[in-house]
Amino acid sequence: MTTGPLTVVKCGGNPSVDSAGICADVAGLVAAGQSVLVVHGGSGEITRLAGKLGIPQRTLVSPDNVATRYTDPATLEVVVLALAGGVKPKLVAELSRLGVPSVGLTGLDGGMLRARRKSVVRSVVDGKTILIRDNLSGRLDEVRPRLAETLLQSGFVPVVSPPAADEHGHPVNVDADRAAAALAAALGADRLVLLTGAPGVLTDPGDDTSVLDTYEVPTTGAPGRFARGGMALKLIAAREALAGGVASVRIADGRVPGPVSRALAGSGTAVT
Amino acid sequence: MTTGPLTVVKCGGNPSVDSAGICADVAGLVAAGQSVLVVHGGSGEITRLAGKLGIPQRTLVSPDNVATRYTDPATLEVVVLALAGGVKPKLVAELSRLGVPSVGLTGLDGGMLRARRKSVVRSVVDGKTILIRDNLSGRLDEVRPRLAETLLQSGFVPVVSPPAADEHGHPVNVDADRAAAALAAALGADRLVLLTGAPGVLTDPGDDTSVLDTYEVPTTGAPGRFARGGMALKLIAAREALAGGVASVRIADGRVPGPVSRALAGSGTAVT
Amino acid sequence: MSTILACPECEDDVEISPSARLNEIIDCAGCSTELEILSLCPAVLACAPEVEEDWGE
Amino acid sequence: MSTILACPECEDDVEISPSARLNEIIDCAGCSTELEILSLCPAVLACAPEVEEDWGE
Ligand SMILES: [Zn+2]
Ligand SMILES: [Zn+2]
Repeated sequence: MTTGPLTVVKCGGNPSVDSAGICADVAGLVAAGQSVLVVHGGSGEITRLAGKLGIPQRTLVSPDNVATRYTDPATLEVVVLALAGGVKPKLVAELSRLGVPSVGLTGLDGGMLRARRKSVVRSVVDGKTILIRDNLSGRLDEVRPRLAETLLQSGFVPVVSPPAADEHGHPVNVDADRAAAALAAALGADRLVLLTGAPGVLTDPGDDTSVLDTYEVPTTGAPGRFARGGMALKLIAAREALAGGVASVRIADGRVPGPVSRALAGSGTAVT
Repeated sequence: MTTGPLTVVKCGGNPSVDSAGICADVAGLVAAGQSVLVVHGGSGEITRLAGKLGIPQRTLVSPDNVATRYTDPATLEVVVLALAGGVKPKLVAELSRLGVPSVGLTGLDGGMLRARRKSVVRSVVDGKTILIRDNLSGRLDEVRPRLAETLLQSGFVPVVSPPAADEHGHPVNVDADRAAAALAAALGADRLVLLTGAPGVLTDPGDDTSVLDTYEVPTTGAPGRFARGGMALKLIAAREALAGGVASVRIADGRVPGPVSRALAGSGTAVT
Repeated sequence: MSTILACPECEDDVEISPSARLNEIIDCAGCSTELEILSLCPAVLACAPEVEEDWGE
Repeated sequence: MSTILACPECEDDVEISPSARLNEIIDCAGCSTELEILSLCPAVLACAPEVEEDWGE
């Protein structure tokens, strides 16, 4: 049984994020008596595997300029293969080699992540706004924390990723940052660390020195003028975690040594 | 918490085995207050995915005529993708739709299955016996049952497959039937049901009516004259489960409706 | 050549340009309703389904 | 043409046939030791590593 603070760590996705460093950091926290739940994406591995399997990848760009993966049925199969069969076993094996008993899970396990499929989404193509209806992605609407709680109480580190289950029990893709936020809120986590391929929230996306110490995200609507692409979703995730009672939410650099402990020590951007 | 008898069910592997029927049967057992752990292979899915990815598949045939998959590094990656990312999420989603809270695991999770990599194996090629050294398969030498116990005690159905971890924490392929036997023994299971694409142990492999009600497997050495190919490994697995204290071990037909309940009611072959 | 259809909401003329795409959203100049091009040949318009802006609120 | 080597165990002649394969196991007629062909050109023999028959005992 661990009784220390619970930290939820979300790691990429982005191939530049150093998963070995993250695992070593998680091992340090666990050795210090803390509880950790890891959430991961895997866009690089999804793209790589889709390429090998000859499945074309398309991106949806919302009218608000947020880019997401177009998840048709063939792509959803690749998403699950890459996350559950590629990225996750490597993270579990790495944690295990470091002496951390970890357990790989998707949102399907224990009915942990439930989503409502978005029946229609808008995408901007050649300047035109088009409605897309066969996109198998969803919006999280329920977290059932019992499985993760059971594992955390027994000293295991859950390693969680999409997909979630829709209302019919079928897999749907969900945003991994928002899944991390929802899990952090449902589990009463003390801290959420969203690791990314940048030093934090930047005022100028092309300038790594423009990182903000703190960023107050608007309580409604689009997440502010600094937010573009993936960072917009991270800020929405951060806002959801804060609204769900997570006291500390940071967006920090996943490319540095010791990324989790650096973030917990104050690097990156505190979202308030 | 469930307190009923624990049944370990191993399902194929063989595409002819009806996984929807197995899941429905498992749901019935769980609803009746019993505990179930499912172990699965996925040779059909591995072969399909290897074909799509252009990775050639070879078979090792031991001097004793037991055929196993030649698992070079590229094939091991496909094995993990197919089992953890393909077969397992489908089983978990199906069980979940039937109201059974299940959790997909590999032997890496919680350090559950530990194997010693076979540094050298013998294979018969064109009548010659050749030594193979880059085969990433192993022989189970330790089961750490705590994760599965934790989940079973909390009412979850673990859905387990290879790989296992070798002594360095790297994934290695192991035989799923023998993994099922080892888990059944380590968990003190009451019953082990090995489902297959045949009605049981056959005296004539070409004649489905030649099924034996009981088969007494020799306590050492090759598993007897009826044993060929995959059935030899099943009989070895059965023997290991019996030696490990599992009271009832059956090899039964996975292709029929209600395969688990039929097996528990006495169909197939009781191995003694 | 553009096609002219009546807005299903206000019956004003709505112009479908030759470069329009299936499932494209266009705004009616008369009533500002968002319309979806359900079919191109023949051109068919309908009020677009509401799509939540998924800001997580 | 076959190659003749000495058995590393008993020094009896062991014949390597032209169709021999790398890592093939052959038995020494003299001492029954299992030998592995470690190299074909030049032919090199060594005692084969013991391989457990994995019957799970
Ligand atoms: Zn109008
Ligand atoms: Zn000799």
